[in-house]
Amino acid sequence: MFKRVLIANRGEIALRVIRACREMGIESVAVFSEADRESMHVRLADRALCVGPPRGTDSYLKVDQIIAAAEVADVDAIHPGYGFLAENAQFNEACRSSGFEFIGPSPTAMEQLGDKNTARSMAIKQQVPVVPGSDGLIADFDRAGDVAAEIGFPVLIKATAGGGGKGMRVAETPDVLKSQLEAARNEAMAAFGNGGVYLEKFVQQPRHIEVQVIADSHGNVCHLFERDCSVQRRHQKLVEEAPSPDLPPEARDAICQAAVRMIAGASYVGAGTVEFIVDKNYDFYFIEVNARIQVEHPVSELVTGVDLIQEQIRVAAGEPLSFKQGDLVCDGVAIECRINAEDAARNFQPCPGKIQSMFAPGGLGVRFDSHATTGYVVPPYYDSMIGKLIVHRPTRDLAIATMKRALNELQIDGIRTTVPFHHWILNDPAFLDGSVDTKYVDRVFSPDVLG
Amino acid sequence: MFKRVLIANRGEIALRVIRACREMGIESVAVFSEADRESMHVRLADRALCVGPPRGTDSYLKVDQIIAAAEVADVDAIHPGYGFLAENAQFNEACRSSGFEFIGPSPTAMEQLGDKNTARSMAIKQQVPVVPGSDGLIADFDRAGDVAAEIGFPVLIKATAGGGGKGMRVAETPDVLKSQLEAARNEAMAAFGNGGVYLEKFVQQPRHIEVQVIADSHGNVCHLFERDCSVQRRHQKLVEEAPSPDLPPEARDAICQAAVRMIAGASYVGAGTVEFIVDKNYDFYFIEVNARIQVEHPVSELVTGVDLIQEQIRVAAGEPLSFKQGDLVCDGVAIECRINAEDAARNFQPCPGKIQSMFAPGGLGVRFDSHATTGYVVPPYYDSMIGKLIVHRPTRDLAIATMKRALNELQIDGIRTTVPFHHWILNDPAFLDGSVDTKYVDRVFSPDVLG
Amino acid sequence: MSSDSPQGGDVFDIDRIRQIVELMEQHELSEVDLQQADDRIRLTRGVAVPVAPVAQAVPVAAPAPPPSTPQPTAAPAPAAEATASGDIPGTITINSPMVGTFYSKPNPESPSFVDVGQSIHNDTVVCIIEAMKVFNEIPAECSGKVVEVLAKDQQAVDFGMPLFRVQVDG
Amino acid sequence: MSSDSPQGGDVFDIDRIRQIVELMEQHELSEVDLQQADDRIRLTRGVAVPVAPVAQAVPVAAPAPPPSTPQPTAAPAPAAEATASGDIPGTITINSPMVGTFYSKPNPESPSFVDVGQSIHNDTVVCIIEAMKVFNEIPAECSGKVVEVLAKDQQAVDFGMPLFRVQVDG
Repeated sequence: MFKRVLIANRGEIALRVIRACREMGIESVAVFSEADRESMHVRLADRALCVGPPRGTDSYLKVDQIIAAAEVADVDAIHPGYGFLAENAQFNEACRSSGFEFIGPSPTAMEQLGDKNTARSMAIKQQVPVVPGSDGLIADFDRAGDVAAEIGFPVLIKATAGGGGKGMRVAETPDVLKSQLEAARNEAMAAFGNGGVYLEKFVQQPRHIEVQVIADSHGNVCHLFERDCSVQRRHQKLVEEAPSPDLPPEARDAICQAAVRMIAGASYVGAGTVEFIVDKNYDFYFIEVNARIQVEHPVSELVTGVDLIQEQIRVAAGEPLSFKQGDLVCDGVAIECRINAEDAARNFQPCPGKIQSMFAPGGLGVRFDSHATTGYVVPPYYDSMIGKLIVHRPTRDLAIATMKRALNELQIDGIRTTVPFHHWILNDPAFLDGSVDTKYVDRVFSPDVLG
Repeated sequence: MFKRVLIANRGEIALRVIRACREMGIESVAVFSEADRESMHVRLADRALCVGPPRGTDSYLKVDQIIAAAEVADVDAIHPGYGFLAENAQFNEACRSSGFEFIGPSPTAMEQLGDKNTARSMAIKQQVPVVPGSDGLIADFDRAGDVAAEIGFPVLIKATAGGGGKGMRVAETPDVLKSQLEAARNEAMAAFGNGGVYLEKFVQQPRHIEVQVIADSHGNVCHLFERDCSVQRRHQKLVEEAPSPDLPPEARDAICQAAVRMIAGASYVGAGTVEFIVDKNYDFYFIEVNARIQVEHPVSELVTGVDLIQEQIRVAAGEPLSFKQGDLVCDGVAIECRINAEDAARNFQPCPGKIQSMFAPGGLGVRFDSHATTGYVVPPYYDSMIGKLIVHRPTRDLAIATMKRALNELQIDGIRTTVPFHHWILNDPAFLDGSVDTKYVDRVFSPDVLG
Repeated sequence: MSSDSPQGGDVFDIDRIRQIVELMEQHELSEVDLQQADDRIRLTRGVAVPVAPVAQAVPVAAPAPPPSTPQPTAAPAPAAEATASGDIPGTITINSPMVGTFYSKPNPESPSFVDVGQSIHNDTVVCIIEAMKVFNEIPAECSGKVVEVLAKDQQAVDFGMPLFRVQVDG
Repeated sequence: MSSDSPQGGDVFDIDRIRQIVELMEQHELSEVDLQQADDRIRLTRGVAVPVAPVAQAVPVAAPAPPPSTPQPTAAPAPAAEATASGDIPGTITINSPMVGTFYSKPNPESPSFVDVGQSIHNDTVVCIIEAMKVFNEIPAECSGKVVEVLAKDQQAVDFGMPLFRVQVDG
């Protein structure tokens, strides 16, 4: 097992990895930018090294500085967390070639799954249903017209290098196909320096359901059941839960098995998430694989009792998973609310600043993962998430009641947060009866609905 | 169900009851002394009323003021928490005669079980093993000599009205029996105004094992398995866990069944704890019944998933328990460490004062029940507990690793706490192999063992 | 001293600071924070007193007024003992000695026990507080003139709540 | 003293600060915070500096240190750009522009790049920092006289860590 691990990240996920390391008896080494000098991950790590000025591009994204820190701290492995360099195959490669284990899949697996087209072909190869569409990129407009006609309008135009909704366009009818195609191409070129786009069937009112998987180097591939992340605003997840409130057992089995096939076919070692969209008939379509640990991993941890970060470290060290698929049951219901320093009433604009006072919720069934505390200053340089409030109770009704109570108890003075949004969604009829789709918030939410 | 409940307590237990009320949609009314004006239970309750000056005898123990508060707030019921008036049958009676449901057993049950002698006879009647000894009080010394000779030395002399070790004496040999008897009598008279004492067999190196029970008014009596509270210093519990690390399944079944018989025989409605001492042969002897919720109830909640406070409220409102005995399994291991504002290095002397800064631990398997936060001032007037750190993991090894991690993460600056003691005990070989008895800490602990 | 400056003089004037500090020691103030326009003098001393920290840590949610204004609520008020109240100089408040319901008059028909402007003495009954069916007559326990009635008839009151503001004699 | 200046004189007037500090010690003040227009003097005593965990969580400790208590660790140090350091007036520190291993000499046999007392200029190489097998020569980027070497040979250094203290020219 590793003796010392460097965490190439910040905030709550850095804290999360430090916790796993400490429980495993592994020394943790934090890196930080000058903006995070006083941050909790710096205080709680066994050692911390400053890797640059506040801006992410000058610190947490500086591969040479991270590797240099790993060298001077003499670590065995590097955990990338999520975001920053987590899915950067070059960084992954750089770690390994510098003699550090990268806690995640191989650069090859990461690259293949990172490219939507390659991933799609792999899915088809594994009999994992994909959204009908153009197999491969759309070179010219005529081809686009044929494919669109074949799979039927409305069609979705997606950038091959895209993500988070960028370079994505819907063509409702043939006459707007060309203009939307151009728009998507330009957006993709600007955002990713790659104008390659493809077409696919536009699934209306889809649910976002993803399956947590983890594989070791001994041929074990296990799933930890699904997460429903349909509560999204402009493609940004805000609430995640496990299990999905609206998925028949057969559908769940099928989707989890498909996820396992997908990973098993990718010679993949580590934790990952296979994302699907699910339509009203519970037909599901593969979207992409996230080759990293995700923000919402705790809901899967709570319903299974598995510590995913510890398992990540274990399999990266060449050890087998500490459990078998048959050991896992999905126990109770877990819900996570992302607490972001954003003003829900003002278009979710970020609200960095100093937390004048804070009280963290406690009690039965409540887990609060956060690096924030009284006096903490939320820096303006990074994403605005300051904590994750997660509950786990025997039933969904109890979980929702506990989450409302905990949101009420969480007191953060000095900055605005997404708590008011969560109070709204947790009382929304569609959420309560589990019928929210990924466009629901964009359709229904407006500042007026906030108390 | 009740519309509004008054909580006749303070600190973390007041917060705990407020949490249960909020999740059940019941309004909570807090009472507070002037010393607790800024306390979290005052902030989080739906309403709060000041009932007097700081000293407990002038506020939280003032029956007329508590009842008056219940009247002006127009509540349906009163939850006493633990300590203060929780086991005061007169208060219990006063609540009911003033038209408020008392969330706890009837005054009669409370009185009978509160008197050690009566409780002992009830136990014998229910075939619950008791420590061999004098049936009834010891009137004169000759009787004492006979009984002692019969049950064999060493014998324990206990005050019938006693508790917490007061009025308790061990006579190792016949020659010290008389002097110890006098000493116990005088101590009991001084402490409780009742010099009545009795004799019993002195069980050496006993474990303290207690069973959580709860009964409704529909004839259901359930147990939530046992708690092992053998880690005590001068009869004060410091660490509690469930299940006991050292109890064979048959012994556990027998002890839980005995507890259920004890409660079933007492026409008891509400939550309670039946305390036993267990010797090396796993023979167990009934000690007493605590007719209230206890500090350590969370460990039983975590291994069963049952919210004990909500069930207390439910049965007090005349509803049946929300579960049946058959629904309960003891899942995983839960451990609680009491975080007291005490200096373990200085004979555990209380350290009231201002918490300059505090960080509450989070992460998988961690529950922190506390009313304290940065800036909170621990008042000198009440007991010194400022929080309960509780962990729940699939195995005892994982639970211990998580607890050590969480203790390290819990940062309280400005006052001294029992955290250093917990770091010691969690690394102690006897604790690790589960062989700690109730005298272990008193025998082994000294300030030098602290890092 | 400040005649030369409209800003209230040089805030860095050591003599004045010394005087303030001595005042702080004498009266065991934990903090002094004076500002006028752009000028400001803020001094804190020793460890904060129990009331202040919580208010500092929880500026928004704290029900108590800011530290600078003394809070009658936080003033120890055993029984109906009148307590000093700084926001109106020369006045004190009569605080409730118990939780209960405040009655300003012996019965709905009759006039109030006391009205604004009325002179009261130690044993003047100022109101009744009903608790547990018992009607407790509350004596003034101070003497002076009632300048304000702070509680409404039949309002629920708790321990230490100000009921009357009194202009003390002399 | 401040009659000549409407701003209350030179905020950095040592004599005056000494007088205030004497007052603080004498009277156990934990903090003094004076400001006038743009001028401000803020002194805290007893409480830990932002390096200690305590201060990090308490509201007082913003990431940027208060002007009166400078701490080189928190000083923004982009690249090898020298930054002002107040605890020794007239000196600045040369901070590490990267994470790596500090070498005071080109190779074990040869003498140090710079020694105490030596004059340096913008392009004087003061040390090598090795990162990822690359040996980076670090230029002084300031000119003056080296008064202290703050890092040990072959010591691990991180971004912004002070390496040399320099008495600046002029």
